[in-house]
Amino acid sequence: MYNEPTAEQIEREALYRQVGMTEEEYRRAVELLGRRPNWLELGLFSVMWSEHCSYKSSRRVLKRFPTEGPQVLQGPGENAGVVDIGDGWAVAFKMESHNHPSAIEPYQGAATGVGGIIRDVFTMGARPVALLDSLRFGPPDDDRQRYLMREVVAGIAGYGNAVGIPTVGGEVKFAERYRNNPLVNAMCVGLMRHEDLARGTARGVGNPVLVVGARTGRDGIHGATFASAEDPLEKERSAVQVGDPFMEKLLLEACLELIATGAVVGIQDLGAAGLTSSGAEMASRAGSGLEIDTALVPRRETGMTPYEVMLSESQERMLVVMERGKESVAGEIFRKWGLEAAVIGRVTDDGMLRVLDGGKVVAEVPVKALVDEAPVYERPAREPEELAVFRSWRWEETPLPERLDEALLALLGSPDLADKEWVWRQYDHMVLASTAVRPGADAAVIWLRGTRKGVAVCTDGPGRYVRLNPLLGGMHAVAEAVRNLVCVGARPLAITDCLNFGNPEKPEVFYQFEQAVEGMSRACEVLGTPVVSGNVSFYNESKGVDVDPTPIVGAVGVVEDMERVCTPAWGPGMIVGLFGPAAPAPEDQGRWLGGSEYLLRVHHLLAGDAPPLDLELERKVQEACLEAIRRGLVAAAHDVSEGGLAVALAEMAIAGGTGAEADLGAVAAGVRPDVLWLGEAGSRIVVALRPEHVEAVRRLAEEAGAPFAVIGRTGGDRLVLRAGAVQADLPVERLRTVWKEAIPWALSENSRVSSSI
Amino acid sequence: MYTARVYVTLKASVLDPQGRAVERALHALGYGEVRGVRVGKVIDVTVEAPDAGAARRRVEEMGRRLLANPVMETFEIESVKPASGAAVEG
Amino acid sequence: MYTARVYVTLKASVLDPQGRAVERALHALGYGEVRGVRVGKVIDVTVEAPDAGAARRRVEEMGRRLLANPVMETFEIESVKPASGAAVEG
Amino acid sequence: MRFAVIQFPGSNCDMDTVRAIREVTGAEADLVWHARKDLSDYGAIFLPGGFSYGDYLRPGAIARFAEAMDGVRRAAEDGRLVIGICNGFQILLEAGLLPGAMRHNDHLQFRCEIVPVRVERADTPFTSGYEPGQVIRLPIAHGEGNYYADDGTLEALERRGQVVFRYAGENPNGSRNAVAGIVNEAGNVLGMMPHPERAVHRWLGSEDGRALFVSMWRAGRERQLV
Ligand SMILES: Nc1ncnc2c1ncn2[C@@H]1O[C@H](COP(=O)(O)OP(=O)(O)O)[C@@H](O)[C@H]1O
Ligand SMILES: [Mg+2]
Repeated sequence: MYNEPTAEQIEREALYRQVGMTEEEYRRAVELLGRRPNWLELGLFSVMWSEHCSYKSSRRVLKRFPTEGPQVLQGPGENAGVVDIGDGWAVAFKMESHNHPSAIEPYQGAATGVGGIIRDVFTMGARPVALLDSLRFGPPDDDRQRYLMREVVAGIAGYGNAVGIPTVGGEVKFAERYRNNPLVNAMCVGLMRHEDLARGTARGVGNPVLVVGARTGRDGIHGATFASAEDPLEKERSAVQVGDPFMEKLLLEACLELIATGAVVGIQDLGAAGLTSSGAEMASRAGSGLEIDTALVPRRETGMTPYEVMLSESQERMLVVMERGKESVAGEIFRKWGLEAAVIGRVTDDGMLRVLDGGKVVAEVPVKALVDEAPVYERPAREPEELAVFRSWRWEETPLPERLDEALLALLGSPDLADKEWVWRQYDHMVLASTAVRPGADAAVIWLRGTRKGVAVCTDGPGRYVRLNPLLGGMHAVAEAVRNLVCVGARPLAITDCLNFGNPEKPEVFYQFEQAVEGMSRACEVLGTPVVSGNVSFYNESKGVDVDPTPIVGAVGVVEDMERVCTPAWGPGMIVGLFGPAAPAPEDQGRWLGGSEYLLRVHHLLAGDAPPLDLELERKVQEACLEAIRRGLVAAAHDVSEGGLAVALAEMAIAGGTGAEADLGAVAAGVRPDVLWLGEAGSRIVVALRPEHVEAVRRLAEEAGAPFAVIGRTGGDRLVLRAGAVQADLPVERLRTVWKEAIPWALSENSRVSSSI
Repeated sequence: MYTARVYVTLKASVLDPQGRAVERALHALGYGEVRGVRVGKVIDVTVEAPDAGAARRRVEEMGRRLLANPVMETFEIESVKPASGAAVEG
Repeated sequence: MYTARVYVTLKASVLDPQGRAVERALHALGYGEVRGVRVGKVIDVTVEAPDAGAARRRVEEMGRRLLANPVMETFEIESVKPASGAAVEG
Repeated sequence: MRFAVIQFPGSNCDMDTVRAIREVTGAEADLVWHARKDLSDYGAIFLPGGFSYGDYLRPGAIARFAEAMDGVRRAAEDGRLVIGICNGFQILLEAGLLPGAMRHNDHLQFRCEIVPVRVERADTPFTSGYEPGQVIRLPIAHGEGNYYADDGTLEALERRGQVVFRYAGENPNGSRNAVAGIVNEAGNVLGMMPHPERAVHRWLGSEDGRALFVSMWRAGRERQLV
């Protein structure tokens, strides 16, 4: 009926290649099916066995993640992870990438990325309360990068603001290797009562299957287009999917209302590979089968084939399994919201994904074959040669700058460290009227209204460390994210992640991936934060160049008492303390310099090893600091990360509008001033304390086994750094100006304005 | 079926921030000869109607009621033509 | 001085949520005969140029480089006319 | 007095507003679906912020046809209190209940921050809890808050003292005369871009919005509004 190749033709002409399957994979499909697949069936296999859906390269490695803990209500395997925060409340969260679509059309790519992750969270029955975005671009020195950044930010804003979910956190970093492959990762966090937890399962033979929300068009259908019998718009086709945040908002409200009726058996968003993947996954989780008649799916375009309907990636749609006889409940709710809800099939018990076209069977494939029997690859791994080169760097040969003032200003003005207000003030970060700690601090805090509790969230991903040392870098990624939670006074609960890597078929890339996951896993174990959801994005490469290995960690914690929330803003008359090591042993100086922002910005060097990180020490520092905050002993806190101690102090001075004088004379023997102030190492948190609390904090640190030192006091309008002699002395106003103006300045060049005018 | 093409533009006396931004960008791209840019909307409305005249009258009314805000915009119907090709929903 | 009128419209296959919302609003207002709405941009660019042909060529180039986003939009130059009246600042 | 908060498809500050009313005044506040015509039970009606109908075409352009707007119009005529916040302000403009229109912010970006706002009139039912000339801190969050009215209209607004709120720091959007909020001639319909409902608790960065809810509650009692 449709102009599709026959099963024989597919085999003879190796047409499976056109949908991205290898010959071996095709043979496997034939064997599992017991016959040659027709074109539609081949389509089902090809999308379900794609890297995106099957995790065929990563699955084996991801098993390494610790995923359990008493707080975990739902670990990986569902649309989002869910953790308990006490009093019957739970948080659902997940992170996902939209890198490739954003490279093609940055506004819509980023917008639809946000849309997808929001659906993953409300599909669990949670009301989304926060969004975060983690972005990577090339240096903002060419028009294209500036254009990408402006558009990506506008796209996230355009979608999140309209749906009415505050975007409260995230990060933006720049490096050469992202020039042709920007990274756009979005995270969504939702709140719910335990009893509202919904899952993506298709249980109960005979239960109706509904598609709700937007109509289905020919969006995002992969590769070959034989299937189109009549596609009047073929020449005008665009690969770009357009997001409709208004539709999403209605869908969100309607779905939450529907879930609250208790008549929903299972629910899942339609994301990558659309009906195929959601249908197969829902059936797989329940061990059931599913029957879908594509003729019943509401369309946006005429003449669509079953193939196109099954593979369409049209946005803002959900698949819902209802209790039998309760279809009208859905109908009513969706009608009220001006949305369509169509029954398109039913749950069966024969383990088959059966596709019909007006009652006639057009495909029939065991769900197991699509999901459980997907290929799994053991990719070879090999240490990249560049690591030996990085390690061979001799730090002693790096000259010492005359004064640190210039170096400190250079760091504060570097795009990586500079103020990102330009980005987040385009995001509505206050809608829902619950944002207690707004963007700009170590983590954001969402107040759980009506209680004294809050939820803290942040993202982190030290790409440079991971490139220099994937194992250690992976550890840093987790440690830093979790440390950020502690700095605002939250008890860390769990993490989600998005693993952005290059081509996994290259042994060097796979090595980075494997090692980073190992490092992350170790940190999660020690710090007690299991991985409850996540996403892998491979093939971030172009012209043979892979992106820097970039695992992004999204961390979630709970604030028990909103009266005890901390930010980096200190006031005058306080004592400055430091948890964690104050200086390296003289023989370890190179470790504190390697991979530092200082080495890169001031000496233009990417070299050395990632900074040291002792996970046990990290745990003790975090415990001591959190306990001090919870007892109300800490007035301000900020973790020391890129840019070292000097940048951390400068940021606190800027945030608090108050200067400080710090002296490391006591620990400086034999250590270079640049290492002391600008060197990087894990496990360090700066705190500001009222003088009367210093002794209590000191005792507490001692009990916890965490190093603690008093290093200065706040006051005045200058930041003065000494180790005996003055090594930097700058007005806070100057620091602020440099830090504040760097990003607006970098983006202000009269270049392409957005095409979203 | 007819498709009416409607322009909605800001009144000349109203400052147009989008037009300004495009103008600045064009200058930056080296088009120094650009003297002014105004950005408006073009709305294609496809209607069932007995004839072009009837289609125009109806769309005219839609323009007055919804498509333009008379405080700052004006609208005009540029053309009314028989609708062509397959209709795709928004 | 010439003013070129440029239309920028979404490619037909690209979802136009705005057009769809306007269509539904028109239905709700009683215009049941509306079969489809697409919303695009109209950009009037006023340029200094020796003649209309030269103006068109320059604006054509601007369209390609800036005014339209080629991955999802198409543009066409509807007309090039001598600029009328005093140029109003964007 | 009972408060209504109208919920349009795409409203997203509706629940925030309901909560702020309840928490600050202790009064009853109902979320009212946009398709409800009769609003005679309510002494004060809020049109909340958000993106009604996606803000497609123009913010507020489609919402103004909602059936609830009949009830809003009637309330405005009756002398009951009507307030539009952000998107609600845009709807009041499109509906012609307040003069003027909104353009894109002059910098074309969405802008979310807490800004200083001067209370120009403390003798309205919405602002009696403030001091005249008081500068308060309120969150803004909008992409199209660039107020426009022609010269004559603007001059009349100023002359009659209808500008109730004005941006006191940098003009965040290019609004003519830095207008942040205006009332109608009768003084019972207010539109404002800043979000008082987001400034009702210390933990939210400002409590300066509370006085607005208190003022309305007081005015409702004094005027014996339903
Ligand atoms: N890096 C990861 N860490 C933990 N879990 C992961 C990771 N990547 C994927 N997962 C889990 O695998 C499942 C499938 O993920 P994904 O394909 O991204 O979901 P979706 O179908 O919503 O797109 C999810 O349950 C996710 O939580
Ligand atoms: Mg999902």
